[in-house]
Amino acid sequence: MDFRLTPDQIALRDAVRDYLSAEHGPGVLRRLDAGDARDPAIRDGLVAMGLTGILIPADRGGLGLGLIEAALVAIELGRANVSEPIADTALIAAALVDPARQEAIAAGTLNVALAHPVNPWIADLDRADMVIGGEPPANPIALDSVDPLRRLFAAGNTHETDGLLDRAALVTAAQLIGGAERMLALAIDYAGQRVQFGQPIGKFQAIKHHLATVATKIEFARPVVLRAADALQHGDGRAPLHVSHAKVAATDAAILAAEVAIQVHGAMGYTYEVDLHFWMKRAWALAGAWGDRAFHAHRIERAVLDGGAAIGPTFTFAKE
Amino acid sequence: MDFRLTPDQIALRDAVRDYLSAEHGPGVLRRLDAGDARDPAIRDGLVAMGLTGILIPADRGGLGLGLIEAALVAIELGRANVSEPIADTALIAAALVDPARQEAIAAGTLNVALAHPVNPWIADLDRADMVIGGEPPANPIALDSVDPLRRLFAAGNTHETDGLLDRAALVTAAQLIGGAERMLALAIDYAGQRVQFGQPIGKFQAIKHHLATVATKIEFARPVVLRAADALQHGDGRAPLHVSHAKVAATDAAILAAEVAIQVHGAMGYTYEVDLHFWMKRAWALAGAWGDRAFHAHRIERAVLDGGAAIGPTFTFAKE
Amino acid sequence: MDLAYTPEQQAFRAEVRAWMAAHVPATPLKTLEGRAGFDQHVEWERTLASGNWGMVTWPEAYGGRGLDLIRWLIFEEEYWAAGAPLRANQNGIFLLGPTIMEYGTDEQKARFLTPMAKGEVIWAQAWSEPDAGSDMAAIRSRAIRDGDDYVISGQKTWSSRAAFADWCFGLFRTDPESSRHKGLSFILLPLTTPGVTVRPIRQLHGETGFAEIFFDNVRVPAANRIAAEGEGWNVAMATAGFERGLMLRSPARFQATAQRLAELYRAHRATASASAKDAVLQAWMDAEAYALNTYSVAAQVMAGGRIGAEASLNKIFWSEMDRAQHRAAMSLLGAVAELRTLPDGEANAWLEGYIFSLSGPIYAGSNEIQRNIVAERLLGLPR
Amino acid sequence: MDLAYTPEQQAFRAEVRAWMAAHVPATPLKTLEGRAGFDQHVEWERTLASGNWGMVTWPEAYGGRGLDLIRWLIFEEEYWAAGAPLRANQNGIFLLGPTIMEYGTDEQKARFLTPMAKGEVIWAQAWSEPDAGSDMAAIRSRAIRDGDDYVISGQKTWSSRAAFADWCFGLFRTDPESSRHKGLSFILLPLTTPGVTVRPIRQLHGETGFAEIFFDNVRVPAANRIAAEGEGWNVAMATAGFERGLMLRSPARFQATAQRLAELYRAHRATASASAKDAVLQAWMDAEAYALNTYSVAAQVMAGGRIGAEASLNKIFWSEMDRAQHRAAMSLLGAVAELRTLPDGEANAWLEGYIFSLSGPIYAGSNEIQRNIVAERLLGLPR
Repeated sequence: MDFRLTPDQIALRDAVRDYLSAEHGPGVLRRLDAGDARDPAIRDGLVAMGLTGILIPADRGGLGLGLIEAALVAIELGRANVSEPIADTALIAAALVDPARQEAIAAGTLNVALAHPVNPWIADLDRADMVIGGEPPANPIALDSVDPLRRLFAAGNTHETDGLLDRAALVTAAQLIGGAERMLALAIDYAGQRVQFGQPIGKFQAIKHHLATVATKIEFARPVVLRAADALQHGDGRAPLHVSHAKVAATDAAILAAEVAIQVHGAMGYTYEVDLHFWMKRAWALAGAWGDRAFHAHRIERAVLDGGAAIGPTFTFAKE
Repeated sequence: MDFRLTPDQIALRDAVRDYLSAEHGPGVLRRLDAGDARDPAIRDGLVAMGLTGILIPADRGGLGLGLIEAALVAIELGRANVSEPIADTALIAAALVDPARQEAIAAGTLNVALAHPVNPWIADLDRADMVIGGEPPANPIALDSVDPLRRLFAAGNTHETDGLLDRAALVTAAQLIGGAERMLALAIDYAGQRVQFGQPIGKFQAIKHHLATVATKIEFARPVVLRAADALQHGDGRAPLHVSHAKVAATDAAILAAEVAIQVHGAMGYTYEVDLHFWMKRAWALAGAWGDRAFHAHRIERAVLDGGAAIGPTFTFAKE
Repeated sequence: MDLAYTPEQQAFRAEVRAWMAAHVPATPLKTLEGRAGFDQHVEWERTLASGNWGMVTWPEAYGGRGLDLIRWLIFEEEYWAAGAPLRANQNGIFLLGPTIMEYGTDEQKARFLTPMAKGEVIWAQAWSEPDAGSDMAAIRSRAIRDGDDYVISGQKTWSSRAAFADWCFGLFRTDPESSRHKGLSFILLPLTTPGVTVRPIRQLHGETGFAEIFFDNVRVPAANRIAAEGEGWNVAMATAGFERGLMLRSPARFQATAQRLAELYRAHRATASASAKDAVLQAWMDAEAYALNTYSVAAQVMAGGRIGAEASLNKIFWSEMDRAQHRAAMSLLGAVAELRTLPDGEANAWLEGYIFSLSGPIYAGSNEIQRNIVAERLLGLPR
Repeated sequence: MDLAYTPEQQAFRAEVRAWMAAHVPATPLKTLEGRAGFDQHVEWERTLASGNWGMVTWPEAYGGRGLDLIRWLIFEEEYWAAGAPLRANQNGIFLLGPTIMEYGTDEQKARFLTPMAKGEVIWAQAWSEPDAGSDMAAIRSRAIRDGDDYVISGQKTWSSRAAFADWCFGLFRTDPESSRHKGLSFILLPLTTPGVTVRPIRQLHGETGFAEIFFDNVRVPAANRIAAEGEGWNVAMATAGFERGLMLRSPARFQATAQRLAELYRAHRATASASAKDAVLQAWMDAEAYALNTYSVAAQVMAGGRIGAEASLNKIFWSEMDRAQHRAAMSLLGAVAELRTLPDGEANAWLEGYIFSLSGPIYAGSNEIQRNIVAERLLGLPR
């Protein structure tokens, strides 16, 4: 029993964070927003880091890591607001395809789009080599997300695929955590710079307390996401419950972070001039993706209120 | 259409407020708490003011007023934390008894206790001359309320009485509003006096904002209570809905006021030394009385979500 | 207290309802944030004026009907119930109009009010500056007296409607030696005056709802000043009170939202969460409470009362209610909440509304400022 | 990251569970706030000590078992799951003990720790003063050096357990010229020392959970001072960190509450409101999150990390969770919530718990102070 990240996990997280911090700043988001929202160079860089192989065994060209590592990477993708389908392909689909396709994913030559009855859309269908969970529509209809960096298409016929929903909800929750952390950081920065009434607004107790509340919310959502990753990795029967908890906690943290961050930014937060809006829009988009709050709350409700599922300390972790 | 109180209504409210402010301060509460929680002199004073006759026609010795006036008096009873059964007898039962009994109520010689299936208790049964809504138990069993000034007895067989529940819920809501206003006032007083870090704590923005939030909550609950009184007075078919709204809004305002007031008082609020606890305990007691939050939320739900009840501006007031 | 409408009030409601049924555009107008939509909205203002509905509470001499606030509330109820468009004229009729009514000379009233009520002149705000948002006393734009004129230099921002409006009103520093609340004056000018440059600001959802206004030695007659020189702060505070108070947000709009939210809930009942259901019920209760409070305040004002710091309670309540209502809708919509166009082909008004609602706790004085005002001026807490 | 218990950890859990099953009193003890109940709780401390369970993380030399924090969490889980009593010893084992472990001399450790672990000496806090609550640096009680002794005069308040405890620990001003954080020292003394008077404070629910302590020229040996003279503030801050941090509230208690709340919901399912249902689900989620966060922090501490301002996040979270859990229960109980004894004859533990939970956001540094600490020390906002 050790809830710490291992040195390898920390090294992976830091490497991804440093890379994205250097290569995928707000300027990139603005360039993608002005263009077609995808840049092969970003994808190539992530492939070069080995991220497409994170879940794939070493003998198929991957890194042979697990869902904890996938969640850590997803948090960093959320923090940097990466929009590439790498999350869908490498952190979700990679575990669901045959060995040959795994090799292709690790090599960065296969893109997988994901369909599921819970979503009315398929993301990045236009550049996908295959679709899991549905028939690709013959004539894809592009949908218009509030998030300018998302590319969504109306789903055709979809069906449930074993393991897909929980993996995707977990990765989505992790991205929301990363986004929430970034929105908090943006608001802290702004509060330290913006002067009103002769002082940085970050000196006002009202601003301090808003931001402290967000920090608390995030602090107590992050370990929930990591626990869900661990439970899913180990095939724990309670993993769906833990994933639902993770999605609800991460969504609530991100929505709160967005509302507080724009409040702290004042009217500037309402413009394109500051960067906050990219993360807010992603939060609003991911809040409903792979099971909205109600979907996951109902799964929790069934286990906790209806179910025979025992609750209490000895059920916190999987493998007692 | 005029939502203002009439000069007569203002005069009545002010007279009751001034009387209670002079005669029924915290010292009285402490004396009652140390004794048996009732003092005939208080009741006699309220009778002398004519309050027992408020709903009773002039030709039966009353003031011939209506439920708006009853609600205004109930707000003042809540503000002063009056525990006499005068609310039950004069503001609720008076409208439900025959003319002879009305005369006795106006004269202050008849006390009525109220029973209803929604409550597991009957208040002030020990000194009641009659019970509406139930058979008085042969051997009344005293119950122990958190509110030391309440006298509750286990209910025996109860039945529904037309008009009782809505009238009682309205009067309870009004008392909760008065109590919430008093708790806010106590917290404001304390925040202006208590010095920490070299200044009155009321100068800290966190304290200011807590109290401003309570003030907002109360401000938007008070007219809801008055509208309910008007609707019930006029026999509007939507009166039960409006009464439920009043009970929920007043309860939420009072519970919030209590939680914020004790927070502002700090550890002092947790003692018998300051007066706040009397009002907090009354709020906790009345929150569940005459239909708890769930009971009234369900009535609203049935009308608003299930019902054919139209909602919208032309349905705000009764008699369009 | 008398909560029954009089027969005359009921007749008035019927009159408004009939006129709206006959005149409200059948298809929704384009967005007020673009040129084409703006022109449509101005056209609608003129249609309204043709029925003498520009501002029913104003004196007949200034294009109104001389009606009381209850009629105004009834008018608003029927206006929003009929699905009538947003008011392009809002800055004029709800903010500047009452200000001129209170502080303007008779000549200024005659000159500005009627064209406002008729929708002939559309007004923009010129309040905030880059360093003077919540802290409006930090204004630096200068208006230097030169004979019968002022010469204005500086920059305003967050000017709603400025991209397409005709005139603007705002606060300028007429005493260059002054600081904070002193030495400011309240001045009106056409946005076509030489030296004025308007640069629209792109909002987060891509629209251009407000703009920056740059002033480069802009010459404005001193006759365009409202109230005495140096008295601008008091005038502006009154205007801000109107903004926060009764008129900015009429309750009918929130009741309409609550009703649509209840319908949305019914459509999603099978899958809705307990928290969403609770939020829908709260939305209904809050919209009702807001309406009741507004009728209560209107009655006070009709009896000669003034809205002071109470306006801050109002602003806190409606802005947080608005955000909560739309947050609940986003939650009910679930996976489609992010789509700007819903699967049925309709624009996702809930999404747009949620985004717009996020500005509510910020503009017209942030809710942090409003809570300070409530605490200090209404509750008497120490400053 | 490895979230599996080792076989040794599982065996330890089994050992605790078996011992608790054999020893936890079958009938609940009387309240800790009265003499008879206090004595029962002290007796229970000694029973615990007989099994060597006083404080499992302490070195064996001081009456512990030398176990790590994971075992402590397992111990706590089994302790609360078994329905074991509150710890009369809490001030000692969770606050003073760690403080002495860090700042005490070897002699002080030997003198104080073992009797603490054995439940032989029960400790009271003597922190706050009438004018020094949240603002603890405003302490005025003096301890004037006189040879090998200090002579203490002044008043402490909100001293938990002081009514019946044996010793107290607290902060006193040893430099009469000093102010604020300087010149304070951390001193321990028996409550039986001549000149000490304890006056219980009546709490709002009528119990006497804390007390005032009056000091009238109380003579205490300087050997009872922890750390150097004038270093008291730093020592106290460390103690307060323990209080807010890992040990004050072990997660098992909140998980137990969440479980009972789910059972209460099931009993009231037919009538419960949407808001109550949502609150019950949130209670479960929050209790889980708190447990996970605690395991995460414990892992950091076991690896040599220290809990700094993060303890404030913890305190904010558990205290507001605790209040929300009990508020939800009050709502579910409805009309019987106000009764101190429920119709089934059981004491209304939810009511008592709700009242107690209201103290959570106040004590150990109010949540307003905690949010300041989070904002300034963790988030780096300007002071």
